[in-house]
Amino acid sequence: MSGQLLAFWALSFVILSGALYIVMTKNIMHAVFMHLLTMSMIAAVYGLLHADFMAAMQVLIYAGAVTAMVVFALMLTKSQSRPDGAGIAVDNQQRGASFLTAAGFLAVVIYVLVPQKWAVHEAAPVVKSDVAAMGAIIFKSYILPFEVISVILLAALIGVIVLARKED
Amino acid sequence: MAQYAWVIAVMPVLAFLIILFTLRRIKEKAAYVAIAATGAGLLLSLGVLATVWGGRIFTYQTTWLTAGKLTLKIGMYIDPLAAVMLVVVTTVSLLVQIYSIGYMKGEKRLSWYYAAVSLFTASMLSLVIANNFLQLYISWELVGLCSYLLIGFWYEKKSASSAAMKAFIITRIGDVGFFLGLALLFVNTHTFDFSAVRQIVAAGSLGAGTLTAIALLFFAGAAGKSAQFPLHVWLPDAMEGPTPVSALIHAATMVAAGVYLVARSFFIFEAAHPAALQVVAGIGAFTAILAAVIAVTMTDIKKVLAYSTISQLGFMMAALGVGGYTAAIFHLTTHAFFKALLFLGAGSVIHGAGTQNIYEMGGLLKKMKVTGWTFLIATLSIAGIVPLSGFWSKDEILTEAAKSGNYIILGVLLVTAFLTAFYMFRLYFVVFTGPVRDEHAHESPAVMTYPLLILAVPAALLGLAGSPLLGNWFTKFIALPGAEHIAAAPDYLMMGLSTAAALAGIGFSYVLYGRRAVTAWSVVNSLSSFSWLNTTFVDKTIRDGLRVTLGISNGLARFDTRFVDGIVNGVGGVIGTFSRYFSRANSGFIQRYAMRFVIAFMLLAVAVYFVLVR
Amino acid sequence: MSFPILTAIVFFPLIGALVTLFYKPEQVRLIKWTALLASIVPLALSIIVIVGFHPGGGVQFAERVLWSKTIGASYYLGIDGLSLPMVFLSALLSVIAVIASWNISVKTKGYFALLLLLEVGMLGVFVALDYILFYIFWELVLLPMYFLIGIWGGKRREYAALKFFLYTLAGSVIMLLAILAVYFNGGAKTFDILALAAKGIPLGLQHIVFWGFFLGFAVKVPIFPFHTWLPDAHVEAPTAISVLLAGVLLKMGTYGFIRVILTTTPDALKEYAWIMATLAVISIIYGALNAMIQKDLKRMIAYSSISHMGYVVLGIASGTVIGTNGAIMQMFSHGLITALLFLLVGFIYERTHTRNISELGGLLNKTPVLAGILCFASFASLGLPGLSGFIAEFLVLVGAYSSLPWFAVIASGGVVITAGYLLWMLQRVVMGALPDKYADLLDATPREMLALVPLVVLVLVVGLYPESVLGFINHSVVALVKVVG
Amino acid sequence: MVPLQYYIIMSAILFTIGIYGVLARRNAILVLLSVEIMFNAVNINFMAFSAYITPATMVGQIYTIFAVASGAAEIGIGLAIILLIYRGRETVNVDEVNMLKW
Repeated sequence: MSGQLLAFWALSFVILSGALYIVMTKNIMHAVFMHLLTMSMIAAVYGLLHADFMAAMQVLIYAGAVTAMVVFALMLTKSQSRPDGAGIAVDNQQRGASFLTAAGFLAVVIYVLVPQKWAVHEAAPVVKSDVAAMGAIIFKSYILPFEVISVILLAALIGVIVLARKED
Repeated sequence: MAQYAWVIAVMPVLAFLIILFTLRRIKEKAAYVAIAATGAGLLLSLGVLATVWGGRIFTYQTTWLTAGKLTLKIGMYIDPLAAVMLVVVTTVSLLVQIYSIGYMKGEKRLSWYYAAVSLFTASMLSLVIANNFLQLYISWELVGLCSYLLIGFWYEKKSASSAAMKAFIITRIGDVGFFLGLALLFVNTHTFDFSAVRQIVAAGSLGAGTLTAIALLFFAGAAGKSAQFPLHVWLPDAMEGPTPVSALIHAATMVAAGVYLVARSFFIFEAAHPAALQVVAGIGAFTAILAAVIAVTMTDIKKVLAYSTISQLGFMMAALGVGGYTAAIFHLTTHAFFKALLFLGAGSVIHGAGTQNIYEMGGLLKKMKVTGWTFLIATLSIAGIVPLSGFWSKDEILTEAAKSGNYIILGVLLVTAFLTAFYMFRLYFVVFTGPVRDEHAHESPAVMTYPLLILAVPAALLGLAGSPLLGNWFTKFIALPGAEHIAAAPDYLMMGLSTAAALAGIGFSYVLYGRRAVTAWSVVNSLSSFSWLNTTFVDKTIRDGLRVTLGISNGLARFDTRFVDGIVNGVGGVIGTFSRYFSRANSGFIQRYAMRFVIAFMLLAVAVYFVLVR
Repeated sequence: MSFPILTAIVFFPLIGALVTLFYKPEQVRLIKWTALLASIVPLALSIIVIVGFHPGGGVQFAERVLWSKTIGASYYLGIDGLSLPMVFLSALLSVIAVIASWNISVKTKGYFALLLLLEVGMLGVFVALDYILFYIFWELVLLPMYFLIGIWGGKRREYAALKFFLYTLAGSVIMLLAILAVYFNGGAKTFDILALAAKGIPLGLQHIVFWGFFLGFAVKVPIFPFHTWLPDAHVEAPTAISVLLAGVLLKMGTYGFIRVILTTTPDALKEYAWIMATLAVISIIYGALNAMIQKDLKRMIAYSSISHMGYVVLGIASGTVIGTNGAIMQMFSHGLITALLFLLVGFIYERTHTRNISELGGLLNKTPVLAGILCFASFASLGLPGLSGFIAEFLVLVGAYSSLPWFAVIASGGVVITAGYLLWMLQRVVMGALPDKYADLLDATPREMLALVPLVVLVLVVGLYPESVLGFINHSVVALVKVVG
Repeated sequence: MVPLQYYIIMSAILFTIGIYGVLARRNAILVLLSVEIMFNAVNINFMAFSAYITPATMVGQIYTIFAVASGAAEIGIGLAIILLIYRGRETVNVDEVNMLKW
């Protein structure tokens, strides 16, 4: 039992239980904070995979930006579920069916994916991630997708402004 | 002269058109237009008759239509038969039109009346000069139309419009037979032309079975038009029309068209199986006696004459059936005149007395001299008293029947002759003799009585032309080309028998109605049970048939909307139900869509995995 | 290439329709006059075509522009003795429909634009000689018809319009399948109707595509048991649309029978003639019996149309030259007569606001001209000699008699029933006493006479001198009929 | 040394939890959060593959960058739409909004 494995188990436990809490809790605020936690733990998993840059990105974007946005959204809308979690249902009527569906999905995925023989590289997973090399790859091989994604982000930005703007 | 015979038929057409297009303005003057056209036609007809005097035959034709190998022509075939018919039709038509000036005076649709009569005259003339069966059929239908229009002249009356409809539809039932006969003829000979058909039939290339079928189908048409049993029921109802129309169409001309058709196609009947002619003779004789019996029981003056007409037409058919072609035509001619005279006389009586029920009349001879005496002449003529027209033609028929050896027919015809004399004189005695019942009765104006006087001449004397004592001139003139004519010696036995029958009828009638020695009703009542065949059976059958037809169409209409359309709507409904059911899936709740998406993805993944990867 | 007169005939109404779109909806008079002009021009041009037509000359005035070489489709118009009367009839009835629609006051602009669009489709069907073009025009007819019934119709207009649309669409889809089957399996990769007919297609294929075409056309004719859309559509459609529906649209089906089935699948036709004839005879008798009992005048005439179109199908099924001539004559003549009847019913309805036979009566007293023409039309319809209906039925029955004698015998029984229901209708509608509420009816106006008189004259002319139409038809029929001869 | 399968299974479970959340939560914001969880499950997968299979070319990492970028755009737009709906309907409950009907 290496330290890596131990770390993996621990992180997995936190991530999965955090995700479960998000989809189970009746208090939305709690869910959002648990989301923050979960996202941070995922960033730790990235670190475990030697992708330090991505881990940083994960913390910045998901744990930071997205969570902040969601909190703002929560503030702007009035949720029917009260802070104490009592009262109006937070789940819809197809909860049981959803559970079955999700379980079925999991079974299918595991049944299909687990027996696969993956062509694991000899060097894995010890190669240190190199931000400089990554930048070179993005701006050489993937320059067009990169530009496209920036346009998409710009479009989303404008779209959000247009959508969320109060009509005069 | 004969090549202009078509002008005779065209002139009434012109009169018809002139009147039709000036319908509102022309009013009474319409009569003069129509009379002028028919009068000119009469003169021309006489000219045509003179032209064919020597037995010559003229034919003219022009193409009417072409369809594939079928070329139809219209044209004229002027032989003595056609020439005689031309004269008969124009004469009667002219006199009827003159007469109508008085009879129809004050009628608000007078101009329309003359238009229709003109159209009828034109169609009837076209019928008699036709050189082919198709043209004959076309004219045949057109006279039927005019008959419909004129019976329904007083269309405000339901009985009139119903009678018109009945006449048209019942004759049309016969016409379907005629039409099928035409089709059968055409399919076998590829022509409608009289002469061409005659040659083909003479060549013997057609089987007797085919010819018999054609002949019987033609006879079906003739039976419809000439009111032979069981298609006779329309004619008494047709008396709903104005009386002059009854005289022209339903006594003298149109109803004779059936006889004319059988006469025209007589060569087909002769070439066919003998059964064909036997059917003609049998139905003719049966119609003759049936109608005569019914005539005895009638109390409406026009109905008596109507049944008398049916009976006389049966006489003619019977004559044709026993091979008496010339006798039938002869009787047709004489009958046209004396029956027209009877009808016009009856019209005059109705005009003067204001009723049609004979028992509301009486002693009218004193009030209506001209009408009474001319009516007497016609009555004697139809009863068959020497030397009036009816005697000679009826005698001719009886002689032919005797010659054919068909003694049943002969017997029936003799009884009919007796009955004819009986019911005609019954009519005469009741109407014109005895006590005066209506003081207001008056003689008709001159415009009505002069036609009576003129018609009385041929009604009395025309028969002499065919008298065997005077050499059977008419018979020779009219005889079929090629058929060698046996110069008939006067058959005094037959003359004696027919005169005896007539005198017996008159005497019996005198006892019952002239002297009123016996209560008439008992006799009549006993006879009226005979007419069950007519009123109860045939008419009822037709009414039942009609009801059944209506029932069927009612059922079919229901079948159509419920079943046939039901299937159509059902298919639509089933599809609609399905789509409504499936459209409920589109609830609009996005999470349901998402779940379906996930499930579908799973299934797809499993399927792909098993099919492709494994 | 000379002046493309057929294209001009077909597409001139389209120009008219487009022009009306530029008017304001209030410019009603301008819209009407434009529509009238746009429909008169094709009529005038079709008369020019008739004058220039050589009866023995086969397909004439042909215009052919290659459309797609790879699939073998072309813009191919042409006219022969079969289509000539139909083109004339469509053009004439369109003009009359415009005149009869003069009183349309609701959404006038859309109405006349759709009417003209409908005319494009009708004319196009009769001159198209390429299957794709034929199909396009065939479908083009449906759409304006759907809206014309569905918007300007009577009470149950939506139901009727939808039924009409779906029913005939189902038919034409089947026809499309047949067209594609002929195209892919006929041996020649072409959509040319005439070329495919001339080349002939394999016997096995004939037996299959026959049914495709048959069903497609039978719905349109309509033959029993595919007829139930017709009474509903007629009852709901406005007068002028009924005129076009009965006068022209039904003929598209029988036109297809002759143009396609008779020439392309003659052997299959010969084999299945008895089925066609059976359905035709059933249509004749069944339609007539149904007409007898109807209470609504329009419904009665609709059923009588089913009955009369049965004669057309019988004539075609006979496979004889005479029968086919008769069938085309009947198409033409029935187009005139039914148009006349529907116009009259429409005019009477405008006055009395009822089409219920039992509520009418005695019209001869007050409106002698209208009632007189109704009598005339009824007599023409029941096949009175001297009027156009007779000669058509006569030729059909003689033709049928020579190849299918018993069918002809039964069919001729329909003549009596036809006489029965028409005369009965006349007795109840024009004869008898006039109900008091109609005491102030007015007789035909000049505008109405303008619509009626041309039809009356044509019925008479064709009836008295059938050669005037048959002269054009006959040569083409001889060329078309390959079956029995 | 963590086997690749562990990562795959872990991300699969995480993804499944996300699915459950998307299907079962009423609140639109929670649904969005669940979508985020699914996104991250995918990203973990990418990262793991990148580290184990293509460590040199870093294809998986680059995919993750793009996925994060589009995920950010998505959540922005999603929240904007939720705000819009909330303004119109006074609710953010998904099962009370059924405008996506035929």
